[in-house]
Amino acid sequence: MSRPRLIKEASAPLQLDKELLLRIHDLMVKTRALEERLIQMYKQGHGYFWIGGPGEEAFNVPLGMLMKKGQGPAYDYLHAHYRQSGTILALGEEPIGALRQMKNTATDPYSGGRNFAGHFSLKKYNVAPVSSPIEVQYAVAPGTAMVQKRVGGDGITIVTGGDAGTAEGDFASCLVWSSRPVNPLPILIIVTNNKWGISTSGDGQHGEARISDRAKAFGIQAKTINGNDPVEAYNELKEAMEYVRKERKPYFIEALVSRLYGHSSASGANYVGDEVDCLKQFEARLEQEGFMTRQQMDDLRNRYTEELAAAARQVRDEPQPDPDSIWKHIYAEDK
Amino acid sequence: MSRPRLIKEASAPLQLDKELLLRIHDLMVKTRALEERLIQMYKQGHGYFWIGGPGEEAFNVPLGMLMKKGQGPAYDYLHAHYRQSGTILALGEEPIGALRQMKNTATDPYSGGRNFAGHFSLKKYNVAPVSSPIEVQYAVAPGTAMVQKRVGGDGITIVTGGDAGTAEGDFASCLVWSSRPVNPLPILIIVTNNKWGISTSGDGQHGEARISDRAKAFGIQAKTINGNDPVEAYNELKEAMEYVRKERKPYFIEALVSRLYGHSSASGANYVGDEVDCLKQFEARLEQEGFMTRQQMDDLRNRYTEELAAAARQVRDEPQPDPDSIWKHIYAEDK
Amino acid sequence: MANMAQAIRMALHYAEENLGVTDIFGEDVGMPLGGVFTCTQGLKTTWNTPLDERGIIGAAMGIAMGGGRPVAEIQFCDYVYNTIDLLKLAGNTCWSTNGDWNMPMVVRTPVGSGIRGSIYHSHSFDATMTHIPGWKVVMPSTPLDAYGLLITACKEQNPVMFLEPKALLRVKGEERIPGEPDDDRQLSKMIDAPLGDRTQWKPQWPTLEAYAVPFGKGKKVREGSQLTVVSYGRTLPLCAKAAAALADEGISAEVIDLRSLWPYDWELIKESVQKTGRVLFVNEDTEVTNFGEHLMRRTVEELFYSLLAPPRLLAGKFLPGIGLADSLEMASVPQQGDITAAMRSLASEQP
Amino acid sequence: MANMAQAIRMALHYAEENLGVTDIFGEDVGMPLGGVFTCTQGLKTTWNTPLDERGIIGAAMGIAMGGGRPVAEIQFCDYVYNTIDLLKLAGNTCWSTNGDWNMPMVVRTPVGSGIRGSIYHSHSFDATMTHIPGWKVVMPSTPLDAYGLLITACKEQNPVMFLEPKALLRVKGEERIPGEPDDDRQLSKMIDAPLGDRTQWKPQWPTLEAYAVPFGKGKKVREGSQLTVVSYGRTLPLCAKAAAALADEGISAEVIDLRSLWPYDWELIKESVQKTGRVLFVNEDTEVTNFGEHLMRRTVEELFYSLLAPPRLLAGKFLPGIGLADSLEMASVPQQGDITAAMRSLASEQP
Ligand SMILES: Cc1ncc(C[n+]2csc(CCOP(=O)(O)OP(=O)(O)O)c2C)c(N)n1
Ligand SMILES: Cc1ncc(C[n+]2csc(CCOP(=O)(O)OP(=O)(O)O)c2C)c(N)n1
Ligand SMILES: [Mg+2]
Ligand SMILES: [Mg+2]
Repeated sequence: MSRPRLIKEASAPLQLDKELLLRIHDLMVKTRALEERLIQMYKQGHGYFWIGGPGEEAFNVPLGMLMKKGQGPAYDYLHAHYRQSGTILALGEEPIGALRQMKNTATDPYSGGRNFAGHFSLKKYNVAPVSSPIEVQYAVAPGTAMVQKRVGGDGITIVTGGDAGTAEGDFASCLVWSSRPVNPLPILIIVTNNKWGISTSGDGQHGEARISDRAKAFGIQAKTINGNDPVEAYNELKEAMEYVRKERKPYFIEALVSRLYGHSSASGANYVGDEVDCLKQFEARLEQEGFMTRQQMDDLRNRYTEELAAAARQVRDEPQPDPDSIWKHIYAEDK
Repeated sequence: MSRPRLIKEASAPLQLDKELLLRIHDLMVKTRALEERLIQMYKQGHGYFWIGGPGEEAFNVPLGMLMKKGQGPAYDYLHAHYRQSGTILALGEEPIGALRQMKNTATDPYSGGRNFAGHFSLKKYNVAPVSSPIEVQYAVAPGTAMVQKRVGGDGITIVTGGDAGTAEGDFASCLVWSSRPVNPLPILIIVTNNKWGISTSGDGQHGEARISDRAKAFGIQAKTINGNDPVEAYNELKEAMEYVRKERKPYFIEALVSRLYGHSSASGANYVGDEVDCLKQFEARLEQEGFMTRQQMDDLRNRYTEELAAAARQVRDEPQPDPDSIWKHIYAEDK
Repeated sequence: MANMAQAIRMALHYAEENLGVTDIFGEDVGMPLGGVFTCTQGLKTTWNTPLDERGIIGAAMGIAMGGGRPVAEIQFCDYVYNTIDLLKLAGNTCWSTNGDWNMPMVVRTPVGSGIRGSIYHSHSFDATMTHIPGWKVVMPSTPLDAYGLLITACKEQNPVMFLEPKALLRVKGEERIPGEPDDDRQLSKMIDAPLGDRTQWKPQWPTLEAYAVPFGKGKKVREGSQLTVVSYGRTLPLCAKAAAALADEGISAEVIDLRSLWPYDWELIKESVQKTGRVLFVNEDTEVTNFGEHLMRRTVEELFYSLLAPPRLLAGKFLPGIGLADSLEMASVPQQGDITAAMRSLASEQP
Repeated sequence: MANMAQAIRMALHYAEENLGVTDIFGEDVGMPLGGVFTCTQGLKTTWNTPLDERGIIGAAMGIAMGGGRPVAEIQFCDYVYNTIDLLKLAGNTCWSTNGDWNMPMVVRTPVGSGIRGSIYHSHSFDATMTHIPGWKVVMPSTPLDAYGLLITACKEQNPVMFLEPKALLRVKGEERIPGEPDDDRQLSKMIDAPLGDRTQWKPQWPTLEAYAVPFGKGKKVREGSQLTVVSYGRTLPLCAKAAAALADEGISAEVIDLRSLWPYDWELIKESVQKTGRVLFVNEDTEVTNFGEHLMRRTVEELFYSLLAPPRLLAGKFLPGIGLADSLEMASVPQQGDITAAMRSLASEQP
């Protein structure tokens, strides 16, 4: 697939309030610092495996900011991919939880040391557990949207996943179930397209010109956007979410993003030079428009880096889960 | 989904050679007589279950006539649906085999009394075993097409299935695997759309205006045709197959057909008055154009009906499979 | 008395009215058909899904996560095998999230042989399902148990697999469902959909009463002293019949209906085997890596020194399918004669 | 000596050259990666599939039907569970068509724990797979057996499931693959892809020789007289080590590597158990409806009166997953200490 012609140039003026831009930037920096800390923890032997979202901050942060945060069908559900730390932080979550999961401590708030890094679960914010099996979230997501459709209100369901995963039948199931004439669903279906599935280039595998074309075939409103531009991402997501909230119908977004540290620690987790770095690009624009100075940005980055280093030191000494804890939570009665 | 505007009217002049038209007609009558005999066998207690293709003759007969018949990748593969008796007869198969399968005799050439009616398997003609699980044939079919692409020649793979089944992920898998830019496949993907999945009307379940739109999203040449018109079916299939043979690329046909005796014996297997009967319609045109008289057509029908009644009597006395035969053919060594 | 299909329908009605069930769905589950076995006729929260088992299980999970109470149907368990990953996911979600999320969902599916269903309408699912952690798995053999187990299922906080022995769905019970009218024909008139046009039809539900069969509790169907037979589903009534016949030969067999496969009533089995010293496990799933083998393992591990003869398993033959012809189906899964013979032989086995 | 990943690669190369293998495929199986465990580096018929396990199994079936010889990979067996229906179909096609079609296809997939793979890179697949008729199922524990079994797999006329114990993939063997060079570093230089750019790289294959391990034949890894241990895959070397350690305590254990799970070498087990009267089955799949329970059932049914103590099963705990933390993984599946303790206790068990 060739890249779409992007409507907005990277050098176009920023069309959001300064305050909003700075909040986005702050969260993007925080997310990047978190991911880089996680990678470092892995490299230092403080975790067995890393996977995460450096390169998707420009899209994932606005997504979290725009979510209607809360628990239950009146609020938004997120059936998330494993590169979603930016969204989680934008929801207000403290980054130390992710470090705890990386170090698989008993204190890990998402899985108690059971699951891999990036596998968030926050029932309090309607964030469904991230699943390692690719694409199953697309089969599950219509369910929460059905409940939301029935109970009324403006809560919506959001589902995200990667480009390669769209080859699984569950992606098609999601389109089928979301667009049934008897019951169209309030669901925002998202694919973050980084052009790769581990080592497999998307070019050879996708017959469709755009992944969004597959949604269009179902009569679903669909767009391909530049997910490396936080302003475009914010505006497009806002428009999409408003549509879904009001119309109670599905909407589809394909966001073109980068994979800045390769697939995962299994592929080395080293910075990849030839991909667009959304944070670098955004910072250049912020500087250019005089919203922030290089110094301010460096300070911010350093502050987060230090905070996360401190948090990592703290987590290092926290206990591993008790062996007997394996018997807990097999069933909900054990709660 | 609303019906497409059909380009050719049912009253338009027949555009094929008389000889060809008569061959199509003959096979359509033979197929209908076979299906009606199978239904009767079921109703008389000479079989446990009937499912089959009355109402699809106008499409399935031309399909079988146009197939390149033989064994191995140089010939066409058919990954068939369970309503495909017209295709099987058009390939030259004797109808008595279907009766034997209905009566689950040891002589059943397709499964030795193991499988339901309509579950053909003819390795000699590259007809893959019909599977009860809906839609799995769409996941399998790309495999034979890959072999054909590699060995060269003009053999193609054909896969057929129903409209409701397209909701299974395997339908999407077939589109994905057939249209990969690294290796587009010589495959003709067919959906026979009778607007029903057992008791479930397609109207409420399909967000796509046409099932063929789903193929178009993958850049696959795709058409929706009137499968109740054997002339249109013949011409469209011919064009499609020539394209696939020559271009070694996928092609998609959605054929609108009828379900003349309901879903299966489970729903009663009674003639449904309000569906287009392709055979009636075709006979009216043949008569109108003077290719056949009513008398000739009645004679033909009677001849086949009698032949099949005789065959059913013959089958009735054939032995059931031996209980010990359950151990045969678990593995291919047993052959 | 009600048959099992009617009992299931009544339990679902009860659950819609009293237990907050919000969605009863699956292929052909809603109007006009109400399920290929009539189990969901006339219910108010039914709807028809696309032909997509993965979507059905996924939707059930999502509905459960959204606070609904789903009862999903897989039309035949033969068609559940492309969803095993999702069943595993539903079963591990509570554990994987360290208790953050739970999955209160019920999946119903008909299982087993007995209707000449050929290769793809005869599958059993107990072996595969009992290997998936995090689920509760039940399988009634009477209408009343079906009613009571399904009501318990609809109260559960965890995923429940409700296996319906299809050969027994149309068999009438010997016990009355609490609230069921005295006259069967009256019941049928009230809750069975008419043939033909159903658009105007509405069921008249009897006033059903709460009745819950707890999970993990088996039922002693017959007392006996010389051997124990443990079964469930289609083969259970055959075991009971065999025990009755063998009583005439002077063989005293105790018959246990497990009802709940996971968790199961180990105490009931144990007490019985300690008494009889001989045990036969009967089910119709294929016999390699079969749930009966688990029960047998536990018996051997815990009760070895109480055994007077090796425990035995009578199960389906390890074949790729059940063939359509009568002769094939009969030869593939335990029939009355096989069960009686196995019991007789075990009762008399001497080292 | 070669490790198991290299042995697999060499067997596949041999099979491409000599056995007509036409397609080695799966997610990331082709260039540039050559498989997440390097098993398919440098082979000439590899290609990368879409991320679609159903498509992968389906394509293997289709390629087999078209006369090709496919070797498909599921990247981790944890991701095979949405294809069980297709595996069942591949396994029943020959039977369902009364012998008309057969399915000469191989599926390879890494299984088991041992790399801190957390919930979804630690699954075992032997229980689920041995319940599916029509397949042959093998699982080597040494590089040489991996080589020999894979060569046999590539000659089969039936579907073969080749399970790769991922904890052993990087362990070097103690026996030489026929044709393998003497020096490990030389082998690595010849057939391991370099780090970084691989576009110009070509492997230099050693001249490999035919070597086939027949299906259905186990291997006595250690002779012993007091108890029998039957295992396969990751736990096999642990059993062997335990037996060696226990020999110092005066306990003589016989260790059998099953290698072939279906069909399996009953004669070897039987002969051994008749000698020792005590048997421990060890595997790491979850323990309910587990293949070890099948082996135990057969032992009890056929050898009950030869047993000096109840047969035992040591398997994975019945948990929804294997947790990431060390403490969790160690507590969930059999470790060295668990195996030694189980053997010791069985050896000394008295009624
Ligand atoms: C069902 C399944 N198959 C295979 C894998 C192994 N796997 C993990 S990530 C991945 C690639 C995913 O690519 P994509 O969907 O594009 O997401 P990305 O990682 O690029 O964000 C694969 C094959 C898996 N986790 N689940
Ligand atoms: C995987 C699977 N799910 C469910 C069924 C039960 N079933 C048999 S036919 C059918 C409807 C099929 O409808 P469609 O695909 O439109 O084909 P048609 O019968 O109309 O030709 C269903 C649900 C099945 N055979 N396989
Ligand atoms: Mg990607
Ligand atoms: Mg249809």
